[in-house]
Amino acid sequence: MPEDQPKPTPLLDELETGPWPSFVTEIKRAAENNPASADLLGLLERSYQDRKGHWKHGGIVGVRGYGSGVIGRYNDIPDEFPNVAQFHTLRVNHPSGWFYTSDALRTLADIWERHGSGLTNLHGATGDIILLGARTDQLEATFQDLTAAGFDLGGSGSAMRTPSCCVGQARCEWACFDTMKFCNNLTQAYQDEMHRPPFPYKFKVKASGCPNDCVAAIARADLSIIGIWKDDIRQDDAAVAEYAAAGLDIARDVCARCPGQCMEWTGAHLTIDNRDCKRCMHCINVMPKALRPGVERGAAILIGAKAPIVQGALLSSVLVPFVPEAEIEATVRELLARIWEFWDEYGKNRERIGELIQRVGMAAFLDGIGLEPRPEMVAFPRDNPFVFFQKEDTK
Amino acid sequence: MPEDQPKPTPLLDELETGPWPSFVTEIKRAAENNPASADLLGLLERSYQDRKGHWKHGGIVGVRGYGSGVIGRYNDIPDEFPNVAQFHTLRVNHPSGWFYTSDALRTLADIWERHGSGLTNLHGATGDIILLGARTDQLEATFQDLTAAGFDLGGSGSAMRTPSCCVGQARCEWACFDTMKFCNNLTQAYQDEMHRPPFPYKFKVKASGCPNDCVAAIARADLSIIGIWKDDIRQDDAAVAEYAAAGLDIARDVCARCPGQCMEWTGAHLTIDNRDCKRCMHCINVMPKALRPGVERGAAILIGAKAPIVQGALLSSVLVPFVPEAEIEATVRELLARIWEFWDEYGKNRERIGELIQRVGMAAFLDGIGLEPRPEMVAFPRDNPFVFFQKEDTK
Amino acid sequence: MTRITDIGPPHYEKFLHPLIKRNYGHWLYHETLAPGVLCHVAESGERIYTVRAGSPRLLSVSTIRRFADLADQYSGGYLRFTSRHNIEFLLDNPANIEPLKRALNEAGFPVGGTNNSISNVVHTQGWIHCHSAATDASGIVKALMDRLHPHFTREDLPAKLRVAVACCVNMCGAVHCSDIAILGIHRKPPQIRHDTLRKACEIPTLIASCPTGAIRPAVVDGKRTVDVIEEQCMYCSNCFTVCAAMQMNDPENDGLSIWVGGKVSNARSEPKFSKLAIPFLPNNPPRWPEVVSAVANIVDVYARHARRFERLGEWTERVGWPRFFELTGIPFTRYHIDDFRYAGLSYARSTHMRLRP
Amino acid sequence: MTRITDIGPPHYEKFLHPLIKRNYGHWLYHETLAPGVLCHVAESGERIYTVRAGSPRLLSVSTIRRFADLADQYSGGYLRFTSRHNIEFLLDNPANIEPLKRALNEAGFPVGGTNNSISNVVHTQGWIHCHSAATDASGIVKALMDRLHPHFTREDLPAKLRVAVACCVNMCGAVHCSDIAILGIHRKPPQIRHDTLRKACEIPTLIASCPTGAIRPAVVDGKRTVDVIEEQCMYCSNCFTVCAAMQMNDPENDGLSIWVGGKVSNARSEPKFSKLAIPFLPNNPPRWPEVVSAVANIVDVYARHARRFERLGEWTERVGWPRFFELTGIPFTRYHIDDFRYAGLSYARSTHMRLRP
Ligand code: SRM
Ligand code: SRM
Ligand code: SRM
Ligand code: SRM
Ligand code: SF4
Ligand code: SF4
Ligand code: SF4
Ligand code: SF4
Ligand code: SF4
Ligand code: SF4
Ligand code: SF4
Ligand code: SF4
Repeated sequence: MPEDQPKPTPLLDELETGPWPSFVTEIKRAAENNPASADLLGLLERSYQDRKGHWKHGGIVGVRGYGSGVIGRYNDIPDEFPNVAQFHTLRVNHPSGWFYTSDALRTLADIWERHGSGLTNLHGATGDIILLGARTDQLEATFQDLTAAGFDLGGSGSAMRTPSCCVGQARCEWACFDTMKFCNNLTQAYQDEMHRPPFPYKFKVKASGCPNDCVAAIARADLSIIGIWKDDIRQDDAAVAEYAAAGLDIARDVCARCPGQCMEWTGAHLTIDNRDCKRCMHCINVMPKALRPGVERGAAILIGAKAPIVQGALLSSVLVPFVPEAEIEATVRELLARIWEFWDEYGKNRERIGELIQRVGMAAFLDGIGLEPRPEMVAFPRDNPFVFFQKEDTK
Repeated sequence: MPEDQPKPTPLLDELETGPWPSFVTEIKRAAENNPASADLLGLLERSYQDRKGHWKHGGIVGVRGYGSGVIGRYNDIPDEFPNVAQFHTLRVNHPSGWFYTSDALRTLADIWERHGSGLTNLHGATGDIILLGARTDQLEATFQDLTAAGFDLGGSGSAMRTPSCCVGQARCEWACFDTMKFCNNLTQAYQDEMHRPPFPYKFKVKASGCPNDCVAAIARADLSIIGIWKDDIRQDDAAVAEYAAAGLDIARDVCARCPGQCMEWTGAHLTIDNRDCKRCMHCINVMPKALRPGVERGAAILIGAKAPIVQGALLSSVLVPFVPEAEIEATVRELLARIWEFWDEYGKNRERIGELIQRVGMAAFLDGIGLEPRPEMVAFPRDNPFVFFQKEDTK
Repeated sequence: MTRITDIGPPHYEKFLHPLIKRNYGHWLYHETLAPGVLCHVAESGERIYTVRAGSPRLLSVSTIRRFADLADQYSGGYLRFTSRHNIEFLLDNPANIEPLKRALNEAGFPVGGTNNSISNVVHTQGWIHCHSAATDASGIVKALMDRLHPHFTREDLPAKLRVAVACCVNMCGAVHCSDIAILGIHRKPPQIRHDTLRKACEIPTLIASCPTGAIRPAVVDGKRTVDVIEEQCMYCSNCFTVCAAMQMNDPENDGLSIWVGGKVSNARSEPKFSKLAIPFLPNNPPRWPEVVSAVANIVDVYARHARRFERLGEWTERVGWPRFFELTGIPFTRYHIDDFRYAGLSYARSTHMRLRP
Repeated sequence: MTRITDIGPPHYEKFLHPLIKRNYGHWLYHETLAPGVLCHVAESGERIYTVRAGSPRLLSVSTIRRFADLADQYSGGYLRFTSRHNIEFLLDNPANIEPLKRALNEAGFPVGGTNNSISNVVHTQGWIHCHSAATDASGIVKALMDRLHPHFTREDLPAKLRVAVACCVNMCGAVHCSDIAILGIHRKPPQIRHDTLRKACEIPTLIASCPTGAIRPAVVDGKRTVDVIEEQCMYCSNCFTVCAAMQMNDPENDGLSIWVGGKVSNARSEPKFSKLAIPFLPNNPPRWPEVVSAVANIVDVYARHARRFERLGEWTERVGWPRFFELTGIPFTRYHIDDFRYAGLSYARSTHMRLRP
């Protein structure tokens, strides 16, 4: 229950001014009829005073039968802020593409008002609906209300994490495959791996419909599926001329920026040597009415991105240069099985797949999962002369 | 003494055919009146048959008072090839820029005919005159004849190695400093360091007059001195027009290849935004009559190149972005003193300076030699978030 | 009632606008009608209008309901969130665009974030929820966007500019590949709570957790515990992740570092990591003025100097990092020189230099 | 007679052509009169002519005397050698150019090597003199240049093409930064001569010499010696450098690898290391036909496909390495993927791909 007189929060109040929408206002709104949110406000004000956090390690809390989906959290001055003594978050799997109806949102709001702080993140950095702060005894009830409403928890811990995808074919002309269908199917296929952590560490999958990579798959997914096309860029000369007429400096702003160095603008006509095109999207981005990806579409599969802890950040690197649209899902599932088997066998505890590949070497990894080496997998061939030759290749 | 009947060398004879000048012919010429060269031919034929070398580790041989300049060499079948049982090479310091008169060459030829195999390398990969193969008892005599003729030995072992330089101002319009004078002065200044190995490992200095780097200083010198200019490229518009008239595609072959992206050719006039020029030399290389380096000349000093053994090859990296021409020699000598002191204190046995810098970190190295960090030293600032803060910067 | 499990998320089709369903996979091109307002044209000729608004991401249920109401009123109840936490209303009727924009602005949610703007700031939990946070995240975002929001509501930058905040080096979010990233950092080795360590943590696991081998066994007051070799500690907090007795928080020494020039897209150049611009700024709530003005300065310099369609990192690569430091006035220090695994590759291994500042 | 020491090399000024001395530091520009023939014009208007010829580098004193005679006859006795071991005669009289060229050609020394040609092959000792050699150097160079010499005497390539040979991974010469490098390699761990090891080598030094920690102490026939963990050996030969009992030579398994795309100059692109093209070719004296045709094939493909002023490595970077492997027909194998310190940075970390072969 809220105290009669809310504690003053002068530092946070300062953050209610200014043009950008204020998270402090959000907390206050929730605090109007939620004691946990009120205490959160107080605790946060304390952090602002002390310039340090007041949360402790979370213990293992969760819902029955699941090993993930809940992040436990306790504060370190529970006597002063008893209503956030337990303040666990639930990660609720978002619908692919983050589409909602107003009703769906209201359903979520109602459930969360009943059981938790009334505060959410829409969305977490992995993509989940974050229900921000509940007491231990509310977790199971929240979960049951959620599943009854058709929602389920996402991943946490050493599990398959909630896959995410860009808006794709739902509202983007460039999507080279159906990212949302892919994402949803994958999510459904790996419910067990998401809810009962089976891996050495977390595993994330993200899908972007084209190389613009609007879900940052290459930077933050262990498996990054990125749409791409194989044939020629579709070109509408009349529309090109329109852009030129409208003042676009095609030579400077398009051709000169083409990393494939394969475009030429005569002042009247644009030619693309598609063989040298790197499928970077730039020319298409600048002239969406005039240029479109080709029709032979599919995706590239890349592996291994992660944040820096502790061996340095990694970007995903090419594993399969091109899979036709129709085969993406089957290929990914087949690959995942082999990758996880390899990881299970050779991965150390808390070792992401990208780190494992760095440790054992890409070639050994490819052997392990049964893929042939391809030059598209490297930015350049090795420059170090210390080659470990295999016994079968020598006499 | 040569045997009456020279042993047949069918494999090597094969290499006397064809248009390229033959080293086998050279050995045979020497062998005409030199038993060592005759045995070298036989031993080499044996290597060609066996597909392996027949040289053993060299022991410590040399001339009195010097710890370097001679590479000891023995063969592993001395009974069969007694005249190359000892076959040591002398490394003779070449004159800067590899300039000779015919007389100087004859003097060297005479000395070497007297004392050695009559075979040479003009020149070794470090730049020395290589006198290829002498018996131990001839080393001192050769040395004395050489010094009497004004020549001296170069470096070997854990010593300052024979510095080398490009032809520079002797015959190149682009030389931004006097590489030959610099090289000669440096060589004279460090005779002791060259002849009596004082270091943890070898140390090489090479000087190129401009960024074309015609002695490959950046790839194979521990200290690489590379000429560069600070002000604007000198431009002769009439000569530019001549090149254009002669058919040079200035837009495609010059401007589009400019890494500074700072050139524009209107079809009639060339403009260079010199502020963005990376001093790469390309435009000057292509139009030597029209473009020349500026007049504010000097050199960049780079550090640390080496071959791959055993931690991987290194290219030199920027230590001092620009030293005016007049200060190059003094700056280099001052730097060398500090670098060698640091290396002496922290370097491990057989650790090149570049490896040491990698091991302790560039920042620690700069502290050690008393240089301020500058952004020109890095291709890009760090991307890893694990910064070791120094005590004095924290509370 | 049987307990329902493993049903996964609701199928997205249930939430798609009928116009989207009809034209799914058949979009032709798009146009920007105004900052924050996109129009996607389908092969059928149908058009869907998107109105995008900034969100604090941390939303109360009452604000969620407000969004739901707005959707009912203007977009047939259809809306979505973006990968950068903006909210998007999906309209089939262009007449609703202006009223919706007005309503959003009145409710305090600025419309914008499209094309060459600063979109929403990807950020993390900070002091709101995470035990690991070296700083807050939401507060920094609020203070920063109060200053930068004109770049959200106008498309006035050379290219997209993606800003991100992470409250510790775990870097939840794509902070390591952002045009500008603000990162919470520690600068002191852990303070060890010897009293609780024995009970709370396994010493061998703890020792193994340190990537630099800075932790070693020790005996304090006759009890087995650990100590930390200070010079070897890079403040990564990994020991704290496995053992709560390794306290990292330190109000004086915790703070922020600023990283620039990263990107994710493959457009033009390859994806890039962000590089260090400012090694340390103090943790100064509630408005982190040092951080805000440092970032605003970088944005200004970039806006003034970069060419069209040139992301921040593409600009710095073209003009060179020395120019970046010169133009922003940020001092270049020893901390900018990498000393990690790949350090050698970050040294300048050519004479490609712009020598006139 | 007192013993003379530490006098250093003769001063170069003694060897400079008077015309060069007069115009030292005052050159204006240069022109190419023909392949191998340069004309440098001084500010004074004076001209020095250079005639460059290929040399086998390994020279007998009689050939040296021959060069001296040619110099006396045509260039006032002035000549020099280049950093790639060519010989250059320095003429003040253009009338001597043709006679000198004829004389050189008659003597078997081809004139050329300038501009966009293949200049002389930088190489090392090989079986001529080095204990460390996995192959010969001079023989490969001779066989190769017999095939490639038209590219020496004509300037018919898109840009300079620098070829180098090193007979072992010590890589004497700038082999690691060559357009095409031929490298002698071992492919088997050292064979240990246990009988001589004890006498000849210090075991701790030997163990410490191995960069991968593959060498460990062992006892054979009751004597202290070492053994090698085969899987950990990368055949670097460093152990052999410190201990002759670690024999690396193996006629069946020693051989050549081919590396491409390196460069030294800062022209256009930054200096680059050479990258692996062919992991292994057999050691096949006297003419190494596999090596010669592999290199000739790469040169042909490069000559046909690169743009003007595009070095081999610049071309592969523009068109992509997959195209290189496709056009040359060289198979891409597991060995092409790096597994050393910086391996991760060589993986393709973008979707920039040319998908149609
Ligand atoms: C909630 C969330 C941040 C947010 O505010 O959105 C989050 C919060 C935490 N992350 Fe994260 N991570 C979140 C997305 C990410 C991302 C981004 C992504 O998934 O796209 C990353 C970078 C990508 C990656 O996985 O590498 C990320 C990289 C990490 C790491 C570093 C992992 C690594 O291998 O480098 C850790 C540390 C760890 O695992 O021990 C971590 C750990 C944590 C923990 C569990 C703290 C801890 O040390 O145990 C945080 C719990 C905070 C709390 O109290 O709620 N979090 N974390 C995001 C998950 C929400 C969701 O489910 O939608
Ligand atoms: C003679 C010469 C090759 C040639 O045919 O021209 C040569 C020959 C040898 N080099 Fe070298 N190096 C020669 C220039 C180089 C260069 C090129 C340069 O100096 O520009 C390099 C690459 C640059 C560098 O220094 O990194 C070079 C890198 C090595 C290395 C690897 C060093 C490293 O740190 O990576 C070794 C191995 C060692 O030092 O143990 C080595 C070792 C050797 C030894 C001494 C063999 C050994 O293991 O002890 C060779 C003696 C051969 C012999 O029997 O004569 N040599 N060596 C060159 C010296 C001639 C001269 O003085 O002019
Ligand atoms: C809605 C969203 C996808 C989603 O499923 O949620 C989206 C949607 C579009 N993106 Fe994106 N992108 C979205 C996140 C991203 C991200 C991810 C991120 O920022 O974390 C990236 C990678 C950013 C990076 O490189 O760091 C991204 C890189 C792009 C690019 C490449 C920009 C570049 O030049 O580097 C384009 C092309 C363009 O804008 O010209 C693009 C283009 C587009 C287009 C024009 C595609 C289309 O035809 O519909 C969409 C509207 C663009 C706009 O906002 O101006 N989108 N886009 C995301 C909106 C985020 C937001 O609220 O601001
Ligand atoms: C004579 C020599 C210097 C010396 O002191 O010995 C020299 C002399 C000249 N070089 Fe060089 N370079 C010489 C070795 C080099 C090297 C070193 C090497 O090959 O080991 C390089 C670096 C090669 C590399 O990048 O791998 C070198 C890279 C250049 C370049 C840049 C080429 C490029 O586009 O990358 C130029 C400019 C040009 O040719 O357009 C150049 C230009 C020149 C010019 C035109 C300079 C001038 O104005 O006089 C000279 C005649 C060029 C020619 O041969 O076509 N020189 N030049 C060397 C002749 C070697 C030989 O016999 O072939
Ligand atoms: S990643 Fe490509 S397909 Fe997906 S939303 Fe972005 S631009 Fe469209
Ligand atoms: S997609 Fe990129 S690489 Fe391809 S033509 Fe367009 S700009 Fe060039
Ligand atoms: S390095 Fe420069 S100055 Fe020296 S010879 Fe080559 S082009 Fe001329
Ligand atoms: S020297 Fe190089 S960078 Fe400078 S203008 Fe010429 S081509 Fe451009
Ligand atoms: S970045 Fe660090 S502090 Fe912030 S939410 Fe992630 S783990 Fe917690
Ligand atoms: S903070 Fe990181 S480096 Fe420091 S002791 Fe802990 S684990 Fe080791
Ligand atoms: S490359 Fe190796 S084998 Fe050849 S000379 Fe140098 S050290 Fe000897
Ligand atoms: S060859 Fe190299 S890796 Fe192999 S045992 Fe010897 S030192 Fe070690």
